[in-house]
Amino acid sequence: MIAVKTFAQVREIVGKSDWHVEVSSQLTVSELTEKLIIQDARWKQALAGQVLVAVNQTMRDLSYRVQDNDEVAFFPPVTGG
Amino acid sequence: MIAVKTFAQVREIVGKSDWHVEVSSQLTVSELTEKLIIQDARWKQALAGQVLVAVNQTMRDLSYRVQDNDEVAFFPPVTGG
Amino acid sequence: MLATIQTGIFSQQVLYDTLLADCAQTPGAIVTFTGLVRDFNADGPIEGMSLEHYPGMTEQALIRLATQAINRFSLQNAGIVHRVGKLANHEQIVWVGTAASHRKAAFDAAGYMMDTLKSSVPLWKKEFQHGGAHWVEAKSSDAQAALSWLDGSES
Amino acid sequence: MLATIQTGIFSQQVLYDTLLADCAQTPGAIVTFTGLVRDFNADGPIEGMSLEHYPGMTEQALIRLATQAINRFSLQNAGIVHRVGKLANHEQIVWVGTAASHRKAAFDAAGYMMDTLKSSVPLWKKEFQHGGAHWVEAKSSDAQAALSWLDGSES
Repeated sequence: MIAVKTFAQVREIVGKSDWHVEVSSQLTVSELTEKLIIQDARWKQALAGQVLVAVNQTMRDLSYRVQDNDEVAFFPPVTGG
Repeated sequence: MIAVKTFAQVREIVGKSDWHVEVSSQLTVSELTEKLIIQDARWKQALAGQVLVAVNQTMRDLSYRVQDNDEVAFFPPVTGG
Repeated sequence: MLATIQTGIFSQQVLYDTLLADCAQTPGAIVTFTGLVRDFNADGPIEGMSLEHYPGMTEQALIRLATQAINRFSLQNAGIVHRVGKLANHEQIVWVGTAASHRKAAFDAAGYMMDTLKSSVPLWKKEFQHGGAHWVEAKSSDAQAALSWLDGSES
Repeated sequence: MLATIQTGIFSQQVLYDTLLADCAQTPGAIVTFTGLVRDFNADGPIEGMSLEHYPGMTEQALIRLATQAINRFSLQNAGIVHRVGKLANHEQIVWVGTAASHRKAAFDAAGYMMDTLKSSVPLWKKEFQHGGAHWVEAKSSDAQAALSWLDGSES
């Protein structure tokens, strides 16, 4: 199972911060997002803008391969400071 | 009368901070230093290194003309901060 | 090294003293930066903001940022404190402090930490305005490439 | 605007609060620089220093420096405090603070004030070392040309 977290605008669009995706084998972040959109169509809108991806709290891109027990986070460009 | 002030190395070489020079007419800073050297030979050594001049607390050069009641200060390059 | 996410206010004096106390040698130069909530933006007055973070990842990013600043600028110490949660107008948001032998390193490192923080640490600002709320837009999407930098690939 | 020569120690918190209190609007960025007496120089350990100034001229130079920094960098406020007299190792020597809308102006102005102070304000350091004392050499005689700058010919 992959734990999916969302922050800021992404969280507000999909409606909650924590999601879970069952996986039977490795898949790319891009393939993971397809599964999320099937779970809830709001993910399509949430991922339409510029969204960054962290896997196990390290920044990755859409081609990165995630596996069982990974934590994958989606969030917008940062605005702290 | 011109009031002459000295600071830091200049003061230590000439031995005191406050000097006075009687003047009958305008004279340049350069001419003023000649009068100081006549008063006390230590002024020759004090003025041998890099020395800055302020007249009435404004930076001036050796050709600046001073007059009665001016305050003229001699001091080394600054090292604050 | 000091790297903290907190909801409460912070004291200038306490942070300065903490930065200095952790220096092995007496530094010659200490620079601090403090960011405050301004009471307006380009669209008019605002009524405070809230800040969201990614618990765990944000703290790690601050630790990496302070550590990398110490190494890159040969600092004697560096600190960063960022608040999250609801902040009223005029409140302190962030504090960065650097201690170095010479002033150039202290200034450069503090500027670098703020630049990197703004482009690379998972934090998101929401402003309250005109009775509603909106997320602050990131300044430049290019700068976000720097996010990967904090993952340790460069160190 | 805050520009002071003093013999006594200063408080980081009091200076920060004073800088902020004099801002007409809330600034977004506050930068402070603090210089400390280090306990060594190129020739080994030192046992403190003393600082001499030109009463009247030095205070005026600090006022001009803070005023010109405010104008040049569009600051909301600037402050500078410099100590004179005998200072022990590790003691604070100088504090500069700047308050601006944005961080770049605050950083640039603080760096500028320190650069200009070091080349242009009548202050002289003497270090105590090896049982004796010596005047600190100025870094660059060229930089001393900047002294004239504070006389108001450029403003």
